[in-house]
Amino acid sequence: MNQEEKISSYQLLLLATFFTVGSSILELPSTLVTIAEQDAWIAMLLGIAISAIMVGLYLLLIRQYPGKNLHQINEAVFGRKIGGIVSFYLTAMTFFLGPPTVIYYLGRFLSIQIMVETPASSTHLLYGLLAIFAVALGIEVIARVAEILFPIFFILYLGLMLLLIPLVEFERLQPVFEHDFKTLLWASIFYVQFSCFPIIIMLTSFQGKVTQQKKAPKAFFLGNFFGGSILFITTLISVLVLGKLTALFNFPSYVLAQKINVGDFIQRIEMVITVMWFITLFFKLVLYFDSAVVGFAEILKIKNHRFLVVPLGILIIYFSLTNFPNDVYQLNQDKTTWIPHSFFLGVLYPIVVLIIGFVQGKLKEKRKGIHRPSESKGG
Amino acid sequence: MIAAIFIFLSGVLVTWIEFRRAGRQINRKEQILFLFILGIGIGLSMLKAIGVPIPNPMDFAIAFYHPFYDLLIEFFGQKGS
Amino acid sequence: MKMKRVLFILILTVFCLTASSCWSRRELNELAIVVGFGIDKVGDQYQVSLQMVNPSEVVTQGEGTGRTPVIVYKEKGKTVFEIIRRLTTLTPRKAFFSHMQIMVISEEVAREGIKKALDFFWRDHEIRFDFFIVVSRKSKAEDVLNVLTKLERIPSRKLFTSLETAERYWAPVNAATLDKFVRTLLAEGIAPTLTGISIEGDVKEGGERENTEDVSREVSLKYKGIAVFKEDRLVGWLNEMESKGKNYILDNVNSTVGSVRCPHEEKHFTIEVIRAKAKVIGKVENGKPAIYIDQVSEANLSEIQCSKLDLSQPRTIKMIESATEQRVKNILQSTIYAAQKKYKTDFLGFGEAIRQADPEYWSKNKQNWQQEFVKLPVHINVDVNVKHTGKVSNSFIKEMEDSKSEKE
Amino acid sequence: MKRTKKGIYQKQILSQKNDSLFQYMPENIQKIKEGLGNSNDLLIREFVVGKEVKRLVAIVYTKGLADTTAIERTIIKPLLFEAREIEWFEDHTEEEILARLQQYISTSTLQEITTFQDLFSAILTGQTVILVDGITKGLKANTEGWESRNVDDPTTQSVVRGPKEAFTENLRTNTVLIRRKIKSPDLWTEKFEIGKETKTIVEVMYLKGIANDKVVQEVRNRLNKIQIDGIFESGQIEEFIQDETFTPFPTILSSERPDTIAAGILEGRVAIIVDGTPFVLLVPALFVQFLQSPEDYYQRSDFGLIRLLRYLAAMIGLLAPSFYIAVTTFHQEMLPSTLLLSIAAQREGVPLPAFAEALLMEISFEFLREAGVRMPRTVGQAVSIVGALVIGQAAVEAGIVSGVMVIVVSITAIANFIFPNFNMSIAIRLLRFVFMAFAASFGIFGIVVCFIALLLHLCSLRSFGVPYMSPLGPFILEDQKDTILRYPIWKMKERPRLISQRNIRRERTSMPKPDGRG
Repeated sequence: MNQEEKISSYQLLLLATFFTVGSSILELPSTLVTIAEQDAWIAMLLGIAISAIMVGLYLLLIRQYPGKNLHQINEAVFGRKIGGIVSFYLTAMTFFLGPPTVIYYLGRFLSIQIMVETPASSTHLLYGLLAIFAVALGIEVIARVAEILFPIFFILYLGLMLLLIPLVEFERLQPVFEHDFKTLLWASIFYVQFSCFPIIIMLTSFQGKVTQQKKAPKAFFLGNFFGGSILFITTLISVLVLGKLTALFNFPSYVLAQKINVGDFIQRIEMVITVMWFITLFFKLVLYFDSAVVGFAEILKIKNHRFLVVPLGILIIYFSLTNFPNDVYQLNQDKTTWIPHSFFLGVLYPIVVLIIGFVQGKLKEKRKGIHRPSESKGG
Repeated sequence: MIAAIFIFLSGVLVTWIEFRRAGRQINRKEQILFLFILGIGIGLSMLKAIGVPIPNPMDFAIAFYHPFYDLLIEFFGQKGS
Repeated sequence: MKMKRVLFILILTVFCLTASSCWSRRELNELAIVVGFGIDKVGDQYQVSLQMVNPSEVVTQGEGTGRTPVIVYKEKGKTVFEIIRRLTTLTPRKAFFSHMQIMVISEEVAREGIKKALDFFWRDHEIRFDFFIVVSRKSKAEDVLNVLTKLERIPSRKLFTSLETAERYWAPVNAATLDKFVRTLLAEGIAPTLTGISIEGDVKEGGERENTEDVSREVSLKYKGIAVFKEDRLVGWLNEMESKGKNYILDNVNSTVGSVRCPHEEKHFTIEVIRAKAKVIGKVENGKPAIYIDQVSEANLSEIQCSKLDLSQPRTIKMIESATEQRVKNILQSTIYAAQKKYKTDFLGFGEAIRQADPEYWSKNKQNWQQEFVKLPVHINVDVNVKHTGKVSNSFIKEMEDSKSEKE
Repeated sequence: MKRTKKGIYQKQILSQKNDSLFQYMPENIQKIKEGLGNSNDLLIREFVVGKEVKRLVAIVYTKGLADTTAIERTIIKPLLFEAREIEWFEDHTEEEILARLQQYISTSTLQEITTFQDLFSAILTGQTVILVDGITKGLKANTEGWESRNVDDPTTQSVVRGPKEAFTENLRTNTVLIRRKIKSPDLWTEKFEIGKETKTIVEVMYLKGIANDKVVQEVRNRLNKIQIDGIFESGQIEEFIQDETFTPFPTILSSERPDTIAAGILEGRVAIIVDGTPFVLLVPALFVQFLQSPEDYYQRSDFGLIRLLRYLAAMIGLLAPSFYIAVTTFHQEMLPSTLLLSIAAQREGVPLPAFAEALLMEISFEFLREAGVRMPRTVGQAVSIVGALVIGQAAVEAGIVSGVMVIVVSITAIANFIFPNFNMSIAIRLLRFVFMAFAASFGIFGIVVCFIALLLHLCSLRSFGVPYMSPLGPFILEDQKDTILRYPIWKMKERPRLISQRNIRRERTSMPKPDGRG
């Protein structure tokens, strides 16, 4: 019944936006300001530029292998065995490091800021079950939910940012360019590692399912760019309003929302940003999860991938509860494992695939050119 | 202990529901895979609920990736941040 | 397709299991809403006093039961949070801090340094950053919280709103929220300031209920002066004039009123500042730092006692303007004197201005900024524009004097 | 035009009645009487007809179902008087005999029947059967005419401005009401007979060329699959043919307003009219349709903004109590200080936790509402007075619930009455309790999780192949003109995209300008 899942390019754009915004909308400004202080927004611009280049690279991948998902590309490039190993490494590692961390973020936020006494296991379980429910229904339904939630998200976001404008003080940006390029680049890595490199795994979810195949790359690119812009504005506003204090908070955007007070009427609305964050986090989790399910099904050669949803979902919930004994461990782990992993996944891997694919293509052309010039469809 | 029993029961429930739902559409390979992965998840959760210390796989991941991270740090010349 | 249904039921069952405990639930009538917070020093321990609201006394459709609208609890201990939790042995309900209005720090604690006491507020999730911090001058924070007020039933609420209004219409106060305070504490080249509060009248009588009933009873709370800090330690107090100058320089003035002596006579006129804009510009010329202060304000003439000024003449406005400018300049200079000579602390943010102008110079010299600051040349430029003269032009006082002189 | 579709099961059940008619009249009459168990309302009358050669002719009909005066005028009278002049001959074939007889009977339709099955179903639908001795064929004449209600005001979906007629229990009246609105030859109907015992007539109506053929075929298939002994209301049909059973949301629109149905048909939807109920079904139905009132199209288009109000009401009706619970038990910091104090003051002394308080109030309100609907109209008023007193004043004064809770419950209740369609308000009512439970255990987080789950569920629904949440998700820009807002009618140039995939243009002019104004 659900064999023919189709999503439109507009839906793809929204999914990419949500994936990019992800957990970052609440936490990213803090990390950026810690490293680049008042120049955080420049680091963010740099990050957007880097992610534009990287996503451009992924688009090359799409163009070279139209309609194929990540694992089918692997098979085409590396052959069946090595391709399988590469696919398995990428999928398993991303599955192990990605979705549990996303749930952990949620649990951490809830137990620090909102519901201190509630044990993590219950919130993790609830969110995990929601994700299982979503992935079981399939990417098509998720995309539709994205379409309905996006206007809500966007209106809330715009409203928050507009309400914060009276609190802006431009002196907080000075001195501009206090930090050197290397520091800014290092800061921008904290954006791209969450929002740009891992977005390559979305290729597993949507490749071959977009109705207008031609518009897909553009939508994918724009979605990432749009999400980046949202994060850029958030970072800029938190620097302008909170200044260096941003670095001291775990959740600066939450503090930003706390500061809003318009005529003693619109006040205490920090729940709005929480709700927005729940939404973006949900999509990030679900997209990771879905790509993992599709990926494992592809590797294990299973036709009906719905079958893997519940067991893998239970594993995600388990990992989210046990992977991180405490916050400091998690922060440390985030840097030491996720940054290299996202480098492998989002930089090294596509470049290698592109180069090998290019060489293979060249070789094939040569061979064909000599022996059978008529056959041009193969490969 | 009660938690472990509950986890086990929910595992059984999930299996029952899934198999009933899919009916004869499932082949053997899928069944085995399903039970295998579910077994890992449920088993680990039960052990955790009982209080058996389980090594954290994240430690291995950190050990695996640390050299690469050090490389990056060296490249950017950032310390401790 | 059935999958969805089953999963939905599964979620429901899970929630049923979890719902039975509802860990983080706190009913409204199980909360003690804290509105005021006071920190004192007793021996080498902190003493925390919490002012809690008695809701049914505050919101009364019928008649109250005659109890006081607020209750103050106090307790001693080593750290703030420890004290707060120990207070549960005293209070019937758990304290709830999200609606705190004011935090009073006693002068004694402030002189010793307040950063130790503040970390809890920075860390706890219930605390928001919209309450004001004040320093109680010459009295204990506990006593300040004990005073019952007349117009507003909740004293802390009174303190909050009156500080808010005072900041808007009367310059010499400094409404500092926690985040603002910590920001200045952290920033290089600027020192924090807080408003002072003092009790007028007999401290003992303030807490009695009669204080809210007797019209003539004179125990009340009043904002007085601004406390100047060096790092997190209080070093001294600014008087009204210096406070005003401080707010002028830091561009905190929304609207204020000042009286200026009339030219050629011992009478005064009052200027109401409508808009004020100040800019502190740092410059480093030939390796020497200097500060330029540009102060522009728009003002109305709101009261005039002078008899020799003819308001129908444009010349007179010029005179008034230059007299006012001189006055403002004096105010600013007195503040700068207080900063550089009296207390030797950079609460005016001159260091920040230099840093923004020349980060390189700043990073080289920030170690010995203290010495640099004291001898920093400050150039002041004041510009006052008088716009309106109220409903009338010449005062009836002048008309009277004129007609008198005509008769004579 | 009438094509009777009979299911296989019908044939099996009627096998013993499925024999062809006998030649000998008394045998026939015997069989009819046995078949109907000598029912009292069966009427059989015999005549002798013919000039030279006389033949026995019998008419059979059911009292009450058939229009007796019409039978007397069009069948009995001609047979008694004019038909005496018929000249029969012994060697006439059966066709000739019937042909001669037909010339005298003046009903509008007259069809031949050959089997007892035809005979019984004719009698039981109010037709009159004419049998002639000596031949194995009979005639049936349409003489249906039973008591029915007149076309009346709609009672469940009333409007201030707009047509004031509603469907009745009579199928024919209903099709007429629709045909009078759409006078197009493309308006086709198909007849189905559903119900082993009730033999309810169900007609499917659509605009050929505009309705999606796939949807029409799907409707046919699903109707044909129904095997049940009886159908009394379109709701039963609805339950058989809807896509998803276990959902609180209606995926088929039912309306008693001919204009709503006609407008739906014009958009390319398919109407299903069931005999015996004034509620006509319309498929495919989308979520947004349930928040649209026909009046939206009759009032000025800028008043289409009122639709926004309904979306707001849907949100309030769904979320208000849960939001109250979440805020007062988990997120007290969200309330402004003064508001918090006044709520706290009211809750002072209330013995129940907010969740129990809300549950108590909501449930007692639901009791009141249900009682108000079911009560005889004369007692209804007493209920509402008692309810207002109990729920409102007394509960607050007794200190069992807080005043704010009463306000929340009342707002929720009023918001729930705003829906133009009753089905949707039942769905919202049900889900409200789920939301309340989640809010009580997880606060705002629970509400958000529940809301996302609800959206997931809604987005996974389909109504006859059309995604339920379209045109919101999948988002269709062109259809937004008639979703949350209503554009001026001359701007809505196209039919809903997913409903009719052919013949999309409505072919309207652009903004009409009064003469002489350029």
